[in-house]
Amino acid sequence: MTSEVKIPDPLDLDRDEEARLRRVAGMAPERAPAGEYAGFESVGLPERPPQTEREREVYSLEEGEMLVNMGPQHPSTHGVMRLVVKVRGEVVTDVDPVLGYLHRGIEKLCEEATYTTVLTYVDPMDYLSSMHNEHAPAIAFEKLFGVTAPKRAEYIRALVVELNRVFSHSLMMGFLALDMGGITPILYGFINRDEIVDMLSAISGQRMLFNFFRVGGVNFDANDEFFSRLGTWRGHVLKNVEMSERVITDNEVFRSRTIGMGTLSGRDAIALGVSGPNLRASGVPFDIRKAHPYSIYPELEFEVITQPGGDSNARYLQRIAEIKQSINLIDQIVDKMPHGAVQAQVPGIIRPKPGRAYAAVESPRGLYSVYAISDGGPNPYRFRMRDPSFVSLQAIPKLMPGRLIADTMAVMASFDPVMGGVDK
Amino acid sequence: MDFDLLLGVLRFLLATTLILVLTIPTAFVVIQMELKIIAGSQLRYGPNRIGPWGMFQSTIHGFKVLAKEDHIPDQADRATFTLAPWMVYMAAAMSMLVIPFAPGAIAADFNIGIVYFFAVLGLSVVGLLVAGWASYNKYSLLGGLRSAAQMVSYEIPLTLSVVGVVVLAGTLNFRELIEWQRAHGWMLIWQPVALVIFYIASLAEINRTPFDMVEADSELVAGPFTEYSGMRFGFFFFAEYVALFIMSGIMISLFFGGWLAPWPFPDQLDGFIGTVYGVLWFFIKTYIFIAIAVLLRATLVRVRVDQLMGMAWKVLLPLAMVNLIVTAVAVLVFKL
Amino acid sequence: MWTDEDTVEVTIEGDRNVAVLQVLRDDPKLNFFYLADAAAVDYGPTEHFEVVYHLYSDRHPVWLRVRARVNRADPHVPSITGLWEGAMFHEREMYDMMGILFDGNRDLRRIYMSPDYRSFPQRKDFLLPDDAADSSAAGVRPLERPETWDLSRLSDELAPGVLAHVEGEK
Amino acid sequence: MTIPGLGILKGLRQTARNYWSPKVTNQYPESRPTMPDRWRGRLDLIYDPFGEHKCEVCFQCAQVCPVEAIDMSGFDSTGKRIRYGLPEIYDERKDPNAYRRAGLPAAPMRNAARWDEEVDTSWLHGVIDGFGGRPEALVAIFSAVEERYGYLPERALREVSERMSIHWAQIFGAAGLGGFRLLPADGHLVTVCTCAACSFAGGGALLEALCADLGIQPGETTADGSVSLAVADDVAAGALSPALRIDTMVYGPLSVEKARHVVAQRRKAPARSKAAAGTAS
Repeated sequence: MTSEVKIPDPLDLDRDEEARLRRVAGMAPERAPAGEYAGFESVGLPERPPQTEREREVYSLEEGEMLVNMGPQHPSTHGVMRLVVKVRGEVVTDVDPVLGYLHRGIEKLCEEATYTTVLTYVDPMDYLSSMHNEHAPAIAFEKLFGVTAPKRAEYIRALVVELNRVFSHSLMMGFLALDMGGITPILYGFINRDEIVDMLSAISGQRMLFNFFRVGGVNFDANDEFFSRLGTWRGHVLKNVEMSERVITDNEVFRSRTIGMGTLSGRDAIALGVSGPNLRASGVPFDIRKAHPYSIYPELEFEVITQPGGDSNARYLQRIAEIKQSINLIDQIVDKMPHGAVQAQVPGIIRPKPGRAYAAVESPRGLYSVYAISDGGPNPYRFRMRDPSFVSLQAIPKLMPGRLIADTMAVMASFDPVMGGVDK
Repeated sequence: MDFDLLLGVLRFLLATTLILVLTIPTAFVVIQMELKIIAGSQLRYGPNRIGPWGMFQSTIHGFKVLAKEDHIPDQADRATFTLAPWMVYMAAAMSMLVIPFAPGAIAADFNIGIVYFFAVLGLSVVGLLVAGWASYNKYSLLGGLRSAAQMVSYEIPLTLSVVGVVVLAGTLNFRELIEWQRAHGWMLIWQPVALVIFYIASLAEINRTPFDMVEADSELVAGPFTEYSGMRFGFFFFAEYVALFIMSGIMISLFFGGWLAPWPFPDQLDGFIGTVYGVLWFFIKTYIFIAIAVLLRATLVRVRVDQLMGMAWKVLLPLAMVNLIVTAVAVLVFKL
Repeated sequence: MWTDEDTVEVTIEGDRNVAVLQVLRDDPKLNFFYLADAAAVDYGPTEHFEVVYHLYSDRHPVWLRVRARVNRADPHVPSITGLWEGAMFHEREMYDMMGILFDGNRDLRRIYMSPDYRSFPQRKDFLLPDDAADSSAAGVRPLERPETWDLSRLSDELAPGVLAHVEGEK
Repeated sequence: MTIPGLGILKGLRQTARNYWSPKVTNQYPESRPTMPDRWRGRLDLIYDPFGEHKCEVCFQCAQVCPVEAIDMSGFDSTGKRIRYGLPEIYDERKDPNAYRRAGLPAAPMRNAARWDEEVDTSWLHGVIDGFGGRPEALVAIFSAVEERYGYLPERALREVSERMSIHWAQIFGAAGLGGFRLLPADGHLVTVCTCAACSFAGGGALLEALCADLGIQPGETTADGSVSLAVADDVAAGALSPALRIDTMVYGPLSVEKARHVVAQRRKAPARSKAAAGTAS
């Protein structure tokens, strides 16, 4: 019979521990604090709410099982992610992701910020694809305010967004190998990323949180320093990607550790809300740039790439294919970029008419969408962000039971969650 | 009073102290090589600030580890906790006694050198187990058990592949083995399969990269060494690199003709020059294999535990058996 | 029913949301198979809540927005984890942020805030202890003042229906 | 597990070739990265040709900063101090001493030392030179002054700091901590400690008990002049909270009855009057 295991509350532990130490040391028991802290004891701590079914299912242990905390400060590189893993020997029987360690309440903050400031708040959300974070709110606010960005601004937006996708995917390849012990691909990934980030800082002034989009256009025009860096980068980027591919793609040890690992069927992926490269790796051709075209994507020719496998290896190959696709898109964008203004005429503080707008964008991790409601004032009434890695994390508890502990890292890395976006 | 016995003991003591003193610089050199080669393969420079081209980086590592405070967790079993690193390091150091550096320069020329070598190598397994148990930490116990399982299951294919070599060469003494190779050409030509098995099993034996499940960061923090710090951890740290040096040394003595120079150069010179010549070639070949092992660490991804075990029992062991049978039959039929 | 250039909007009552979404998903003509987003909106301390679902279909080039009204007194809404498993985290976040209870959800607990947090941060009338700074007791470190610990005591009508649920007496 | 074939070798060939290909890192101190000219990462406040900041404290940047990272304070054209930030940090220091120095009305000092007491500086210089002006002799100098005047007058301390060129605050600190009398109290000086530790441990109750017992408030002297009460933030009693200091003796930790007993007992002993020679018992 499963015995109900009460998890001791850490705060009680400290208090009993201190009382025990005082008794052992023969000191007087803890004095009631006088002065302004007097009431501290009387309020007491609110007790934990009753356990839900799923919680009882995860936290009740049969014999031979133990709970392992892949804790918040975890050696893998996904930020502050905590997985409570129920383990029997080496095999994982259940996983319960615990979130909230990086929660900054960005949605609540945005409700007190003006529309322009909201675009700075969303940058650190998914810090590996800041351009995408800014793209969705920019489109939503333009819908609300009824302004359209000039053609050249749309092209520059698409250009920097695709550049951001390239470096985010090349980092993902590095993280996947790093979590399984390979230490070289992560550095090749960072070589590629640093070149692109230098280029983006040439155009936007910042290296990571770009703050480059404005409602109705873009902050700066693309200067020639940006294009010269783009040219040199475009020259050797394919060679760089092939170099890092050659190290691990056909590597038998890597293949044996990723093929058949965390296989997610197309139907489950849709039910779980997984999106982006993770969904397309399961064979579902769903890409927002094609399914619901925004910005200038209708004018670019590209096909939606899918992989049959649905396992970690397929997700890895999907990222490589998307890097090459994005490089091709960048070529098309640079060829067709018109001349003209970069910022539409927009007042300092915009006060859109009351209304609702929904804008979805294809971020490197999936469908990143914004639902903004305006009540006519300078601040958005409600600013809701749907982060793709937040939703695709639900696949982990479905895929992990039956696997080994070592594989949790491999499957987690193949989903490439970024905790900044998950915890918002 | 039996004089030459006394002389033999004295020679043995002298040899062991010399070897012990020699292991520290080899560890430094191997660590430095690892730092530099992995850096090079990752398109970066690696340490270049301490000493010319960063040569003293690993030496400073050594002294830094010496300076660190080595703390013993209070519930740990003090005696075995302090004993474990000594055991692992002695295993590595003692097995160096038998390595045939050059014709004249073998520390202890046992006629059962190979058996002695594998016996002593087993000691480090015990050391790791004791370390894992003594540090009173759930994860290091798990790490200790996992490393013991890995090393035991890889020792069998390791020894079996060497048995093939011994059957062919007809001797257990390293010097005679190398004499045999001088006469009949390197063992590599006669026993290629045994070489492959030996190399894979030796990598697993010293927990090098494709098989370094022992301190796989994603699960067990640092395996049995989690609770160790200061010079105790230093011992484990050096033991791993000295073991890498020894494994390469033994491999080239078994398969690549210890101190014999390759084809264009004269095989062996005699007298003092011959010893220096032999040692030179020994070190060149050893460091080539150490470089390959380090390159493997830079490239490969870690193998999972069950794949690790599966490969040992399902692939290497049968292969070694077959190789042994084939060699035995060949020896019988052709009367080599 | 309301539309603009790329979104069609439908407003329905809270308790009919499972039925409506079931039809939208399974009807081959409509085929809204992908739940893009499920969000909660609070229209003011005296107004109602709203749970907004965004759906995508490959047959129709528009986003479908289904707005389900939820009254503030007892914010109960049937859970749609039956239709899409992916809605679990969305519903947990709505419960955590707005205090909307989803009946039938197997795992309705807080996702961002600490498990024993007593109030719901994204409500329009959420009083953060620090906001008490402009009250008379400004300056004294609010978080250490014990009476601010239990936020429900600050304004009892903050979330009557929900806190009852939290304290376990349904 | 498949037999390691081509893939691993291809990987090895690639990493080996990388070993000899040109490296990527730039050696930071020697070769600095070239930042694009639109680089916003450098915060440098510009100076005008007269060496003044160009910033006129208009708070534009502080208001616009989304994460409220900028605080500042300065003077507007009418010379009034203006600030964008916490009053404690950016407002004029409303320190009573600062106000007293500026001649503005300020709250009276809790235990005001007598300012105008004339001090025979020539005798003082003789004493200081007698000790060779070495800082270690500070305590001896203080006890000499205390013997002569019964307490350490402010002017004497200023003279000492002037003569020995030690900063005034350090002199005042040494005097306070050394257990010397800083105010002209005749009879025994009872100082109750009100530091955080003591007040936490019940110092407040102790003070009230003594005030009730002696019938005086801190800073006054009893009718018969045998005991005067004072309050200090630090009686150099360390962890003996709640602590009490009578002349130079420190007592702690004290409950209320013990404190009453000690004060009553010390009261009987002869007080160190102004002219009494000899160090404290």
